Amino acid sequence: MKKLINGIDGILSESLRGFGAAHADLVAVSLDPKYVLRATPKARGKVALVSGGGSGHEPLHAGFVGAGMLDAACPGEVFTSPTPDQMLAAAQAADAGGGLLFVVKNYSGDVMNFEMAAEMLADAPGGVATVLTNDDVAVEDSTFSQGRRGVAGTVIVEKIVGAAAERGADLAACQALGERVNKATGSLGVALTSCTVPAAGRPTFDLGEDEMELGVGIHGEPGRRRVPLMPADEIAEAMVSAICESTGPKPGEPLLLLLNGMGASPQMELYLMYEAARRLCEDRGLAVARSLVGNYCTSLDMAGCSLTLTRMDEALLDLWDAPVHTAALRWGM
Amino acid sequence: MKKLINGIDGILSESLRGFGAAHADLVAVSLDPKYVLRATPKARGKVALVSGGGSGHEPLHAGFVGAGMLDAACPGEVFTSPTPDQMLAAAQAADAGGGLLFVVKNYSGDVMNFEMAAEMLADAPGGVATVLTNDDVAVEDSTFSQGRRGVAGTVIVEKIVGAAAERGADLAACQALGERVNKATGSLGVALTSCTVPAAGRPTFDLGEDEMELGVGIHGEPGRRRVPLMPADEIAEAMVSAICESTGPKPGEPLLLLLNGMGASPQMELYLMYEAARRLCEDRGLAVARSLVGNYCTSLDMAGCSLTLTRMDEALLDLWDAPVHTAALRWGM
Amino acid sequence: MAPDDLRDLIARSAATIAAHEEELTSLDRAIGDGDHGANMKRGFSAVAEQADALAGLPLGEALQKAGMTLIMKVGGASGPLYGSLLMAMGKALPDGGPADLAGVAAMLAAGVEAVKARGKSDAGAKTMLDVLVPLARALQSADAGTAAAAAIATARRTADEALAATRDMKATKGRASFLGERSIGHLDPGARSSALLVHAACDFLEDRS
Amino acid sequence: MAPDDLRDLIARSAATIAAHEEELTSLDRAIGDGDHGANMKRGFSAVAEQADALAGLPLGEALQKAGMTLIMKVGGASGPLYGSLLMAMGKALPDGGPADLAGVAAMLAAGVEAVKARGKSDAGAKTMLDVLVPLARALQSADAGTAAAAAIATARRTADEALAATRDMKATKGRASFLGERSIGHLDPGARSSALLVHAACDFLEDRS
Ligand SMILES: Nc1ncnc2c1ncn2[C@@H]1O[C@H](COP(=O)(O)OP(=O)(O)O)[C@@H](O)[C@H]1O
Ligand SMILES: Nc1ncnc2c1ncn2[C@@H]1O[C@H](COP(=O)(O)OP(=O)(O)O)[C@@H](O)[C@H]1O
Ligand SMILES: [Mg+2]
Ligand SMILES: [Mg+2]
Ligand SMILES: [Mg+2]
Ligand SMILES: [Mg+2]
Repeated sequence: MKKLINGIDGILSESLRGFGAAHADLVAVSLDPKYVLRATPKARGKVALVSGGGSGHEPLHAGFVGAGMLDAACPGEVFTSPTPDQMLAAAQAADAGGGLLFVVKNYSGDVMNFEMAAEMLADAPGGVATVLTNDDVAVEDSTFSQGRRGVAGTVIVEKIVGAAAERGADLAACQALGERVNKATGSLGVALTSCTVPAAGRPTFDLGEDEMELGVGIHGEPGRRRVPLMPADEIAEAMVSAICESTGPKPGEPLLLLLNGMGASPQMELYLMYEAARRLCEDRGLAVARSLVGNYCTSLDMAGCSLTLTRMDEALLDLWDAPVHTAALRWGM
Repeated sequence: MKKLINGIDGILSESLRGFGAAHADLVAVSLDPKYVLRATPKARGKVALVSGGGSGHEPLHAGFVGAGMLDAACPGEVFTSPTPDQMLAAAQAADAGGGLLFVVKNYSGDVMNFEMAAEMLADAPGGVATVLTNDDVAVEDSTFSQGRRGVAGTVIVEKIVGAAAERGADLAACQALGERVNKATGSLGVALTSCTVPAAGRPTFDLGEDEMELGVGIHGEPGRRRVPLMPADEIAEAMVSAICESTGPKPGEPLLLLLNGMGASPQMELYLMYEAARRLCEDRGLAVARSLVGNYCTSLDMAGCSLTLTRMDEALLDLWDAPVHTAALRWGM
Repeated sequence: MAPDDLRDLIARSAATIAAHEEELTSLDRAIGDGDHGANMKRGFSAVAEQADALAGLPLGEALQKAGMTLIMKVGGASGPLYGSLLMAMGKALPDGGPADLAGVAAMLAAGVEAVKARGKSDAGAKTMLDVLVPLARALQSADAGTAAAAAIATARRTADEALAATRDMKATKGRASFLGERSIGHLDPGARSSALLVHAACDFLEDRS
Repeated sequence: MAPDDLRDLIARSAATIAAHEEELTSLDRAIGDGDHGANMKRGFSAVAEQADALAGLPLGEALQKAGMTLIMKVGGASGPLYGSLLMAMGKALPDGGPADLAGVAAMLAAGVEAVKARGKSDAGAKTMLDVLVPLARALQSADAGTAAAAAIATARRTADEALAATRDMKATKGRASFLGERSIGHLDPGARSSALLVHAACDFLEDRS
């Protein structure tokens, strides 16, 4: 394993310290317990958004803390849900009196830890609500099981709900909006190489030189199937069709297209994949109204990418376009 | 070799098409000859900045085309200088009558091709001038040889000169400013893994599981020496000391610190390296006044990073802070 | 429980987790995300560091405090689950500790219910509950007069068999559920860590008696 | 030169480059950036595609046009350099082609000067000039009466020896110069492609005579 680190134990703290120093205008970083807070708190009475999850998916979530998006983020150990004490401290620091909204990716660990934090915060004056994201269409959706994973679509939920909260939407409205966006969103990922968790010291899975994992999770969880390496156009077709089958966008409906890098794939390849996916959407009569290309929800040093499509409408487009100023996403301010 | 591509030949065009579609508000893309142009031309009479180089370093240069930075960029084949016809077409399209400034990384190929383009443009009304960047302190500087390579410091030159051009500085002033910033800038890179050029199909160099290349170039050129894998703090120390030895920043002088990812290193590691470098600068009494952390001048899928330090002053800080709106760098607008 | 005994139990638990960190991680790499070993080690090291403070407490309080430590230090799925297990066991404990086998069984059953509630889960989903539920059932259905040695043997055998049975299950909860059919053929990492802890407790009881 | 002859020369040049693409790339991987094979192949394929058009032109014009094609299609260092070489050779060509060996030598010398000027370089820097300069010198110093076969043999031997000599040189120009001492011990890729082209031209001349 080759990584730019000093030792396994310090990775998260050292990296967070750097993040805080590099973005001191945007965030304040607490190291014990670990959380990242907006440097300038939002106006009193507004809903505060708190998210978090295992580290290794950067810029998710800390890179999205700032005006118009998250108020706080709790980074766990690499690929491990953060703990309730982090969430509690982050929520209390971010609370502006208008209620707290947790944005949680649907993994047992994250769900349970945020649930415990919500229980501990039960008497917060503005209330506590949670939006679970589960946009990964690689996994079968079922109420009898864990259901689908939350992946890159989480970025879209955080952006759109963050904009609504900034505009003063109340807790119930923010929660309902988050659920609506999540439902309108589908993602599918593909890995060309495995990630390597620092503490594990070796790749999470082995892929042959001519293989790829279709439907991979952002922790290197196996996906739908291991298949021979496919050309970019075929990968894009597999992604677009799986997502459309799941979320059923209608011709003419505006789409948000996020082509997300898993961490180690060059930008050239991401834009090439974006182009392939965009063309396939337009071939289906779907209108790509907004686009985002880059590393937004990564899996450490995994090579590969994911495609996310969100069915938008005028109101959602307006919230997407609303000003945002975070380390990883910035426009309009 | 595992890449998200259809075939070797189409990579550049397909990727550029995607880049153009994803950033249609910012750029217009020409595919024959290949260049990327600001969508909204700058005001008449101002200096137009044109850069370019081999592809595979994205977002450099196309990601920096837009208001406040480059007016056009010419992407060559992967790691191969673009050709004079591209530069000619890009320059003619970008020319606003105030002269043309080429920003060229110091590689024989780039230098010669831009030189030929400059010769062909000799009678452009506003004149043509060139700034060569050669910030890589890994290479010995000498007028009897090719001299040093241009690497990530090029981003800083393009940003600062782009701001000055936007404000109306004339061609001679822009050229002098570019040379001043280049001289005030030093960089050193380190590779943990080799990049793989698509057409070559295999890694450019072989590194043992416990080795790294100190002073690597952004094309996978070997560096100062191959050394055993070092902890992050030692890598940072090697970088900071090599750069300071070369550019000699004075205590108290404001520094711009760019911690640049080579392409495949996770953000966690980049922020950790940033933190280590920042601390070492401060230990030396140097003030880190501005910071940039991320993938800005990459080497395809290489794991590793580079550190760039620029000695700033009030005027340079002001130009650095000036509004910029490109695909890869945006603030103030 | 005497302070030294509790210290011993904690040390044995932490030691078995540390000794099997690699194994737990590699099981989790196969059908999860490869951190179960690190997670469990982080949690049980933290509990071990508190051993002196815990040893001074009544067993019920000590269990609750250890559970809270797991919750605050582990994260992931196993943190809240093992934390809830210990906290509920501690709460269910009658003053003065469990009087007999039935008391132990009741305490464990209370813990298992808490895990089910926290995990919105039950046996059959290829999780730690596939060790914990059969274990609690076996202890609860044991005759009142069962000798300690026999009860210990039952606990060990039940845990081993239950762990082995997770191999052929299809996961429907936790991270392994994302694999669907592909989760079949692997032991569940949480079931393995549960079995390890059962063995540690049995070893402790055996050596004490 | 007869149209068929020029077509033949172009085809031989393009074929030898294509056949050695891998080798050129791997030399460039060692002390450069691993694209010399691809660059040369791209350029010479483009020239080969124009073979019919070029064959219809007087040799001087054909050389200039081929040079311009290399400049516009190759990029990198080798594009402008080989492009300048051919353009200058074409310009230096007397009407009706070179009359004798001295004419060929003069034409080559003019090309070499253009490469030096474009590359701000000279022999000794471990580049293609370390083949081109000795070659031009050998042809220029040959007796006026040298037989074609002997001149061809001299050209081949000079190119081979000059290429081999680049191995022990330290690069001071081009990408390999960034390696300093570490550039020693490898053949220069551009010197290798120059030698290949010399051989192609010699084969052509030999078979024609
Ligand atoms: N909902 C659940 N109910 C019961 N046990 C669960 C549940 N989710 C996960 N587990 C258990 O947790 C184990 C994984 O723990 P761990 O790897 O530490 O956490 P994570 O899955 O968050 O990485 C699984 O092997 C399984 O036994
Ligand atoms: N300044 C120069 N003068 C003469 N030849 C040069 C010069 N720079 C590079 N070369 C030649 O070009 C060759 C490399 O060509 P190529 O790999 O196609 O371009 P690049 O170096 O831009 O990738 C070198 O091996 C060397 O022979
Ligand atoms: Mg985990
Ligand atoms: Mg090159
Ligand atoms: Mg796990
Ligand atoms: Mg080369």
